[in-house]
Amino acid sequence: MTDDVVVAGAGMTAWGKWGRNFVEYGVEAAREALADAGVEWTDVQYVAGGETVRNGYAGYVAGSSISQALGWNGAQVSTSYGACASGAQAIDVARNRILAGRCDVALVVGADTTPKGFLAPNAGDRPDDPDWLRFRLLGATNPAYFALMARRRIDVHGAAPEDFAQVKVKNSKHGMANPRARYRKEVTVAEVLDSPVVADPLHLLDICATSDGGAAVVLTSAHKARELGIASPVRVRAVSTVTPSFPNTVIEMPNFATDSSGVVAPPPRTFMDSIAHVAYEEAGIGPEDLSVAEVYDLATALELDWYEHLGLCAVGEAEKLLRNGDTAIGGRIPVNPSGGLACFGEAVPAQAIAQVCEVVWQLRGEAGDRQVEGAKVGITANKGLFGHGSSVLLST
Amino acid sequence: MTDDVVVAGAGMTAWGKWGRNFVEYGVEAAREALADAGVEWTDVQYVAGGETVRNGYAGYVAGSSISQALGWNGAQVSTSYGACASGAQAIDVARNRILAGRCDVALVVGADTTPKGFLAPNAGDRPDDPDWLRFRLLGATNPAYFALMARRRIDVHGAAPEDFAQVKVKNSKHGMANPRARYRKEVTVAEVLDSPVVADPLHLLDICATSDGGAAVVLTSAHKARELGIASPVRVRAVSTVTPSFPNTVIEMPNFATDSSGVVAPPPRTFMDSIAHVAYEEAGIGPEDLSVAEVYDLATALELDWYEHLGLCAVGEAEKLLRNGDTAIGGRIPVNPSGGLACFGEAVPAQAIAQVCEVVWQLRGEAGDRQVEGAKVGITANKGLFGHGSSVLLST
Amino acid sequence: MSKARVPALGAEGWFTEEGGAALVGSRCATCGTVSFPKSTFACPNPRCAGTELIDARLSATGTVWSYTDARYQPPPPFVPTADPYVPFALAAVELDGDGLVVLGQIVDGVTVADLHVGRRVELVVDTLFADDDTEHTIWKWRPIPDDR
Amino acid sequence: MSKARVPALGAEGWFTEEGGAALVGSRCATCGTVSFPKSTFACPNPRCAGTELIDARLSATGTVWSYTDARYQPPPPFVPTADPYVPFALAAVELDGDGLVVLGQIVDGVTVADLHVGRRVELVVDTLFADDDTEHTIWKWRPIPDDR
Ligand SMILES: [Zn+2]
Ligand SMILES: [Zn+2]
Repeated sequence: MTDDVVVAGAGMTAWGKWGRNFVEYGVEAAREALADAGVEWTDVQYVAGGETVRNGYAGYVAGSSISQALGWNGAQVSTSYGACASGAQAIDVARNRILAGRCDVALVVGADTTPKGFLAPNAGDRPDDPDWLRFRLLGATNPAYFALMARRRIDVHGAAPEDFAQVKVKNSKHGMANPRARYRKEVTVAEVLDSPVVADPLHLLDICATSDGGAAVVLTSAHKARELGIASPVRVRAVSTVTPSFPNTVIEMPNFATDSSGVVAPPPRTFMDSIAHVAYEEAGIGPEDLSVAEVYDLATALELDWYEHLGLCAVGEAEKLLRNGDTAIGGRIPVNPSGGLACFGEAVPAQAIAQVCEVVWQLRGEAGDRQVEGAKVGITANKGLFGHGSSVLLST
Repeated sequence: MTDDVVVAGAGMTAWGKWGRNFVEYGVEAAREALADAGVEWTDVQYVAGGETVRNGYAGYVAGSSISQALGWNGAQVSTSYGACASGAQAIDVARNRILAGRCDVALVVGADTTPKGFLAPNAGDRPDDPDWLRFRLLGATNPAYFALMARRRIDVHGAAPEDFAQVKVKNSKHGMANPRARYRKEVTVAEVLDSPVVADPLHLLDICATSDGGAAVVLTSAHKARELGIASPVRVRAVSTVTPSFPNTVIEMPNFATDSSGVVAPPPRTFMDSIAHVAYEEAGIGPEDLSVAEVYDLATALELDWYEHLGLCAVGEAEKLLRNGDTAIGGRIPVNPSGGLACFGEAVPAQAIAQVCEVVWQLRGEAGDRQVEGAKVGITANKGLFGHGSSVLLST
Repeated sequence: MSKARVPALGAEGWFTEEGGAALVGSRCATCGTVSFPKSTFACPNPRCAGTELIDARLSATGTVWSYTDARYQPPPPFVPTADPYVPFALAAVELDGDGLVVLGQIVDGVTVADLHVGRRVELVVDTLFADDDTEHTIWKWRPIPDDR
Repeated sequence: MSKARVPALGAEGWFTEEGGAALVGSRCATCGTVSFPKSTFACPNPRCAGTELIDARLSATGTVWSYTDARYQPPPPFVPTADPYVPFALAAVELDGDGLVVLGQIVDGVTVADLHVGRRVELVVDTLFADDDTEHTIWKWRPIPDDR
């Protein structure tokens, strides 16, 4: 193993809904990250792309498509897919390559153009495909799965729809200070509760939109960063792309059922708990060391789940943490200072990279009016379909 | 960097056209590779999947889908896509993780179920997608692109359709000794030339079919292989997943045009030449050291191109090499002792892994009646859409 | 003329009406692990190499683990049954004794207001949608009266 | 009534008939690199950060780099123009002076037997397929008589 891998540069488009080709967002983000690192594109030895499955063949090979648009430079390439974890997989792949000593400058990039409305499967009858089947046989959209978790918080932990709305209120406040956010407007609890219910108990304003956007980071060896004159780069301390352990007893999108715990007892840690745990173990860092977290608020209630899965509080205590203001900027452990998905909307293969960009800016002290004072350690966490979760742990 | 990465186990289904779920082929291949390595599935720390874009969402996340079918074991995961290079990308990703010291047992697996006839884009109008456009605007199928290269060999290098047919004759002979091959039947030059022309100058029997199949390898650190009691495992000496350098002056599927060399002169080495070159450079091994090669004979004529791109002979000399019998088993440098795509048909995300399986069996001396005597060094090479090429170099 | 009743495309063999409505999962002959939908070629228990998977009738009753509804019409391949669209409820139900949670629509006329985590429900086979000559059937959950 | 003639879906702005048939690519204002189809937001030269890309009329003549034909009807989204299907030829053509090779169908009536590497061809705008009220047009290559 060589020395540390660091984030030498970060870049990100503004998130929105413009319908441009996804490659364009990828190029814009990549160029910003390269400029930030002070690296020429022609000096990049490896490109790790996050795939988009909604943009034809070019999306399947996003690493290559974006490389071609930047101008073929003879780099080696990969494209990774893991639903919402795609960007973190790409970071992991590039980081390993640097740690292996097989390159010292890598570009990680993801970008998406998303349709309006619910994310839905591609056309055609595909009764072999669980993602097709859940729409056909159940009418179970993504928000339906989010809502099942939200309802558990209410019936089991005593949460109230007002708590969920408060997550949106907090994140919309954060996002007002983020020039890249798509929605930059203060939202009130009443506005959330007055918005139409999409999937009980979740309102339209509880659920994130789908957006267009691109994000990129330039990863280098610590040695290379010194050569580039980067004095104290943000270090990648751990990446987790862990899968569940059998039996996974919490229902996963797009499944019809959980595993059965009838024969094998559930593992000591749930899948969601294991995502950050694996990152903590790799880095020798614990939740008590965190300054800031970016987590996947696909729905407001899921942000509360993450507080517990990250170990920021005990199970059932998330609402208390939120009500105390602990997770707002200025609080004990600010969550989603970027404004989160609430203010961005989701651009699948870019989102996990965008989370890392935000943590990098926070740890560098470059987050402007949304700066978490003295941030030293930050974590990202996300979760997608089919047992994909990921987490990236960064520190100064 | 830790010590070498080795192939501790290899597994592969028989290739065919059964229409089973792709996951099933992946599980079968994985279990064979694990048994071959003497590794329990629950001891696998990392799964690198090769993606299939033709099997719904489960195919996009093949690493995860196959892990789930084997039973969630809490491994970390990735899924890679790079058209025909997908399997090699997955090998590269897993190898780097081991070299980085982040795991010592990884499973690499790819599997596909393919439709009948020409590979074609998914349904729906997608005028932004070059792969959609080439069908709509040109009617340019995959064989059309293969045929452009074949025609060059005839008009520029003096090849004859009989030479292409001889590639099929050679590979069909090789494949007769391969129990996993789909087609195990001797083919004559006359049969090839009498088969209908699909894309002039290529006949139906010049072009590979699409197949169902799965392939897997277990990669470990050399240290771990010793622990497992594997005395002299095959070593992975290099993996190349290189992209072109601008300007790429040979037309790539599915493009409409090449880059222009009007302003920037072409690079010293063509893209196709660079694929193996990068692997040779990494390993410090040259074409003169090779005992065996598995190359992508999507069409017979393309195997001849590969002889030159791998440096087995000078440009324009491939037909001579073939006519001399140098590339048949028993010759100087046998190519496609497995029978190649001619006998297997293509199962996209499995194919590059299957090539590695064959080289492993050859280097172990386990290839039975198709054994290349004394094989010590082997290379694989393949090429897919959008500037994806890959090569894996292995040695005893 | 009454319409043919067939399981909806993709759900063939997933449930039965013989001997009362029930889901049909699989049970591994080696380790006994149950799954739904059926595992068809490999046991989902990672420590079991079993490949003999036997059809297994699952418990037709259970307890609501969580629930929600679909206030807006889901996108295709969902097939709407009424125009304008009528919302339906969904529940994830912990089956009695099988150690797993199964998602399903709730029968018509029952809304989230009638549900709570812990509510007892039973399985029925019902119409998912109909076309000219066929009723496409699916399993649904129905609250058990007097067993809240 | 004559049908409207419009470029086929996806090929809008890819070619012109004004001043004679020609492909329209892009030229980078910074380094002069030409591309086809147009680069719209980034120059394909990796050492150039140019983003100003100007429409550029490409040479309408060139030399066959290679060629083939499609003896079987390609799958959708290809739209056949005759039933039964009639094969067509394809050529990759090195444009005069632009340093790039462009693929295109060969006009009807010309087969691979009429072609060879090095054959001189010129660009025409022709019908790709037609529907009730529209001819969908595309560029094609046509051998230049007396210039073999
Ligand atoms: Zn079992
Ligand atoms: Zn330029």
